[in-house]
Amino acid sequence: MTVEHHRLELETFLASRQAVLETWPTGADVDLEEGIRYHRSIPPHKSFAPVMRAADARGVTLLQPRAGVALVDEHIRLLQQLEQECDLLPTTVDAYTRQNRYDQAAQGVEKSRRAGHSLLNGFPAVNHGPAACRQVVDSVSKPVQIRHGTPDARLLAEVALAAGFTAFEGGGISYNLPYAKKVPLERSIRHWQYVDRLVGLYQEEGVTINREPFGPLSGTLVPPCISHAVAIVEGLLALEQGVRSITLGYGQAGNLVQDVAAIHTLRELGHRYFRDAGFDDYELTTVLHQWMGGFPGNESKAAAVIAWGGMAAALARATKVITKTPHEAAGIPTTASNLQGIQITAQIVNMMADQTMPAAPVRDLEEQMIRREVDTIMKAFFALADGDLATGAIRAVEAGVIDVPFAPSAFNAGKLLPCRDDEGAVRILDRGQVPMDEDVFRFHQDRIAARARTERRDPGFQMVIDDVYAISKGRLVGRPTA
Amino acid sequence: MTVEHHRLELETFLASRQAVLETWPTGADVDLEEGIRYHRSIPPHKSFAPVMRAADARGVTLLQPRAGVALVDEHIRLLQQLEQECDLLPTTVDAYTRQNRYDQAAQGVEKSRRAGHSLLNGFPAVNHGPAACRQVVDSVSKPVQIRHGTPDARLLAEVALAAGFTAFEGGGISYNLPYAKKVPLERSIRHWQYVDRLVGLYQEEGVTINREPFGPLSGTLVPPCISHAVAIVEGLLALEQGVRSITLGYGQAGNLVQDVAAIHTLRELGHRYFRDAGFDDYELTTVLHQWMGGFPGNESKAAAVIAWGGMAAALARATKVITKTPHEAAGIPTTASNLQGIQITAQIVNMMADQTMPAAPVRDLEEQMIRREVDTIMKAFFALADGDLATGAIRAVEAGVIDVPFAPSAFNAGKLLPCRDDEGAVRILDRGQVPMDEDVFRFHQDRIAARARTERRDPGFQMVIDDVYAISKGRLVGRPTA
Amino acid sequence: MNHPVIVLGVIGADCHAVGNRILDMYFSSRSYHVVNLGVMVSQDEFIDAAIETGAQAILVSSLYGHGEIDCAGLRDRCIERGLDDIILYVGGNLVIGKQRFEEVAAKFRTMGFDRVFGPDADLAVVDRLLRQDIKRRQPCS
Amino acid sequence: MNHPVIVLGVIGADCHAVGNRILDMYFSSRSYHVVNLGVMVSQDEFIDAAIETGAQAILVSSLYGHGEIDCAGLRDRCIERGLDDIILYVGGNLVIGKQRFEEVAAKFRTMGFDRVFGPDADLAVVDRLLRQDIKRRQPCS
Ligand code: B12
Ligand code: B12
Repeated sequence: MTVEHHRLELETFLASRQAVLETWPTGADVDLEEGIRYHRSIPPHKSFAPVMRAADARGVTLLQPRAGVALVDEHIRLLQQLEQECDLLPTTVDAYTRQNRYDQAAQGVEKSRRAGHSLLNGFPAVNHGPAACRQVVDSVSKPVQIRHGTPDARLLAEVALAAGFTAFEGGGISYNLPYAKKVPLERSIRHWQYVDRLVGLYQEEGVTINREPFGPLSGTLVPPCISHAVAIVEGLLALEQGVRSITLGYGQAGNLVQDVAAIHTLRELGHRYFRDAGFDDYELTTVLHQWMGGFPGNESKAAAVIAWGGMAAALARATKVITKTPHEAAGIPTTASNLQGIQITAQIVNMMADQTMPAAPVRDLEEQMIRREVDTIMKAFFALADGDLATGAIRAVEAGVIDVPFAPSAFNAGKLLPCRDDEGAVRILDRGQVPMDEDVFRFHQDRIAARARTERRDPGFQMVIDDVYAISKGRLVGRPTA
Repeated sequence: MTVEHHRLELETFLASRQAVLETWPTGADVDLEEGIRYHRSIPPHKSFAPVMRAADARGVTLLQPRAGVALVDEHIRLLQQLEQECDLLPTTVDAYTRQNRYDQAAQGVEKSRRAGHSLLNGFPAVNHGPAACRQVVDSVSKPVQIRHGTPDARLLAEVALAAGFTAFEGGGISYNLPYAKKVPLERSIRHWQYVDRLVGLYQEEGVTINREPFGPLSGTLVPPCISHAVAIVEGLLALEQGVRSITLGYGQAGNLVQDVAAIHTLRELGHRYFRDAGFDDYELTTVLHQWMGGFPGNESKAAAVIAWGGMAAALARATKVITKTPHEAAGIPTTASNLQGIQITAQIVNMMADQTMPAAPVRDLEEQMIRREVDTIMKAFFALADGDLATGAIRAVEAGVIDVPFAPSAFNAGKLLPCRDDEGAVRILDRGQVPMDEDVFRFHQDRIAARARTERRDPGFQMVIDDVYAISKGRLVGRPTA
Repeated sequence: MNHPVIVLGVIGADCHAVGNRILDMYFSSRSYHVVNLGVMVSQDEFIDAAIETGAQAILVSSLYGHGEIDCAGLRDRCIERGLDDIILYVGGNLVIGKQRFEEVAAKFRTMGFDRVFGPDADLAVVDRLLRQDIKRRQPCS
Repeated sequence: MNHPVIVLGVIGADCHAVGNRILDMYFSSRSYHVVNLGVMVSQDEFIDAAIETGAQAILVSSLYGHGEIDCAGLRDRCIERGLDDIILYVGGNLVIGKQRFEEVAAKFRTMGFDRVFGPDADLAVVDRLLRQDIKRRQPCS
């Protein structure tokens, strides 16, 4: 299978389309033309792109929870309750659907029906098919996005977009490395070209679908330069296929200055690389995901973690923030718990709405470091791409130039080792094959060395493990216990 | 009644002492000598001053809730549960005792006994007397402070210190203006000289009692310069009477930069004025009170307000933080709710323990403004004092040089009008008789004018009202609703 | 009853001044004649002021939790002193702790208060009800 | 039983890799011989690996909430394939939503698991129990 970085020819696209639609019976119900007509009837306040654009212009941070249950009625009720308190709605897809195991999803639906409550960790959109999905979109009055984690999301995208969802999360790298074990990059990149091309088709018809590469990746000690590079590469791939509304994402790392610097540079670098690639007719917004790693089990402590993420989002002026819930450490949240997460976030985001992180030398330094790190990775990426960015993405992962910590994929290098410094910023302990300027790498090493001195131990893997557990045990930096 | 600023002669002190102890029967049980012996037996980890000193040296922020109920056993159980999660314990005294209405407190105890739960808003320490209070101190393993709001706290102090409490909150201004209606300053200042002299007596015997002027005052839009001036004046009065361990307080105002600047300058200016007055053998620490104004009723939103206050305390490196609870808007918290407040705060303070607010020009500006405001007020105070600081305090309040917004006291000028600026910092709309350099006042006016432009309305009292309600309605700045 | 006279105050040993200040401003702006006694007002001070000014209503605030103790007997004392059908409202954080509002309201109505409000009372609603209640008590004026 | 052989893996379509990585490291450091299958492991893959390596125990992880569905029948399948008394442990966020752990544990014990652990399992305790259980099953070794 070869992948090339150019807008898929309509014919090639249509040729593969039939096969995609045939992978599950509900594919037959996908009606592109009708979908486009339906999208044209969606008022702006129910469509992702215009709502994000308006928030961006006003400099406010919108709130979006995660939520998805097995059955359609139950899912609609859930969203109707959530939309009372949030700005943007999700439809989080279950993990069987994410792996294209529609038969197992069907079983899950069946068992859920019998049990009277959801036994799936999300909404099996493909199994329910376009008409049921349309019901979901029709039953609420805010924009709804499909959120998942699917290496091959072609059928899911077909169903969801035809149904009227106005935003679609994911990308060929960000929905592969953290979510799959044995899916070659060639395959996921190609399948995501398909998704982006489909979005481009809608765009050609005047229907803007918002696309959001998945920022947090493994949610575990991901250095900003890695997630930024993935976001930018996926943005470039999407733009090429005709996508025009892009939300770049980032998972809160924990050091406030680093998090603010990350959101700022994400926006800045996104624009720079997109414009340098010749694009200028797109919209770019940002999203900060509240803490994506392990949560404390105590709900009050979880509430503090949620407020902390809201604080980072507000100070950084992310266009939206994805909220967690006090149930995070335990399991899929109840509606009540989900609402609590939104309320905590709303209060902190609103209280901080008029404040910003002060301009300061340490912030400048942090931004400068991220810029240099990303530029170095992107330079290596362009070199590997040798003119074809899709190939570049595949080669960059293969070469470990893009390397996601703790990703389960066999195709991820897994050589990069991150850990926190003395102020809790995520630094790089072992750079593996990720290219970095020597002085930048020395900066990381120095910072980690300072922590090592504080803790009177050598830098090493035990620090990484301690950092993985830290937040769930009530701290940011995993200090050795006395 | 005349008040003079010098250490009360032992004879004068002892002469008035008998009358104080006779104001309620339990006064007869106060045994100063035995109390001193008991204090000498208290291990350092159960005494306020050394625990605060150690925290200060380590740069950590300790957690202290508020808590007090009518009956001794119930109060002990409450503290024993709280000490599992906090660092410092309170014993919050009921409002009848605060007004020396011991007969009404007695009724409250009686009714509480019959009802089987507390009908008082605090622990009536005087009514229970020294032996019962000793039981409280003996039943816990962390330092315990008396927290109240009592213009005449002489008997309360006698009882509490003899019982073994190692810290005592309050002061002649801070426990008068916000807590009384008709108590002349002469009286409260003199009565607090008594309290401080009593603490000084213990100090002479080698027993250090921590003293904490009440920082938040009315808890409602208090500009930092006002609460700083009160804290410094009360600190000077206390030092003169022999107090040696002082914790200066501040109630979170809401703008993070202003709050951090406030805690920093409070420490700095406290030291400067204390040293300039010739003191050098004292210990100074700081306390930030989480948001002291009206809370949102929704408990999740209240949790966010609590986390936000913990964030301010941690970024400012206050030596301790006084925690609120999710029940704040509703009523005296249950033990569970109180624990939640502590847990939320613990999580955020610990996550932020390794981070600081970056050094930044806006922070410098904020600190510089507070310094200049406080210096101007203190200059006027020293001029009015004409060599006698106690008289100076009385005259400064009389002249409106010290003017507490929203204070109920008939002796408070009530001319100063504060409101928020466009970033939520508390500024001065009308300075009343509070002395301010013209350029500093212009800075305040300019900032408020910027907000007025944003809101397309004139600065004025409606802004103040909107600001009073804002946090309870989910924002910091009380913007007009569209 | 163009300018109904109302007495405001915070009962007992309660020093919470902010809500009282706001109630004063609010009702004054709605053309009530407001007699504001401020904080720490005793039952007799309320009644004295009501008699002195011929007030139609007394609006008692209690925030600090001792409302149950402080307000007990106020209605009887009013009657004793000749204020047979003065309107009595009470509002604030009336009891100790977070309790169901319905129960709190019932308790204070039993104590003789005409209406009971929580801390989140909508003042526009209070204004409307108060005008109604005053009108009802003075049908022929 | 100086180096007991254990099979680790995350069952079903579950991609949560972090806990698995840590379990691997932990048990390896305690001188187990760890056969780690990583994430997204099917029942048969677990059994194949156990047979192949002569493992004494299979430690199944499930974090994503489909544990109930994915684990059903594993014990029978083990017996079917000749692993009559292999030790089966399961741990993680085993069901959908926040449920009482006792009930979850009971459910999985009924499904044939010897021990059931929550996400806050203390690994030192797991280590101790596992050694005990292995010893008990091989009394004569
Ligand atoms: C990080 C994370 C992710 C990352 C994972 C990255 C990666 N590839 O590893 C990403 C963002 C990709 C992700 C995705 C999803 N996640 Co997730 N995720 C988490 C999170 C926040 C932390 C997990 C973690 O790494 N913890 C740290 C490690 C060290 O702890 P651990 O995994 O719990 O493992 C320890 C213990 O469980 C125990 N243990 C585990 N197994 C076993 C076995 C035995 C025998 C023993 C003794 C002990 C034991 O020991 C381990 C080491 O200490 C948890 C919530 C939380 N815990 O706070 C949710 C959580 C596990 N995820 C959840 C879900 C549902 C999903 C998704 C389906 C998306 C969604 N609907 O929200 C997808 C999964 C898709 C798929 N195919 O699997 C749910 C599961 C819900 C439930 N059970 O009811 C959780 C609980 C969040 C929630 N409350 O909704 N997730
Ligand atoms: C600010 C504050 C203080 C300040 C007060 C400064 C001052 N002098 O005004 C300080 C720090 C000094 C203080 C002290 C104390 N406080 Co205080 N305080 C508050 C706080 C945080 C806000 C009050 C406020 O100003 N709100 C803003 C105004 C606009 O709202 P409001 O007061 O509720 O008034 C409105 C409504 O209630 C209503 N309303 C009021 N009265 C009436 C009457 C009628 C007829 C109607 C229709 C409506 C109505 O309309 C008003 C305007 O909108 C509240 C908790 C909260 N609400 O978040 C606690 C609170 C009121 N305090 C409380 C307590 C207990 C105390 C203390 C005893 C200390 C302690 N144990 O914690 C002392 C009191 C000592 C004394 N002698 O009274 C408790 C009362 C507990 C209870 N009822 O169970 C509260 C609820 C906090 C808590 N959860 O523990 N406090």
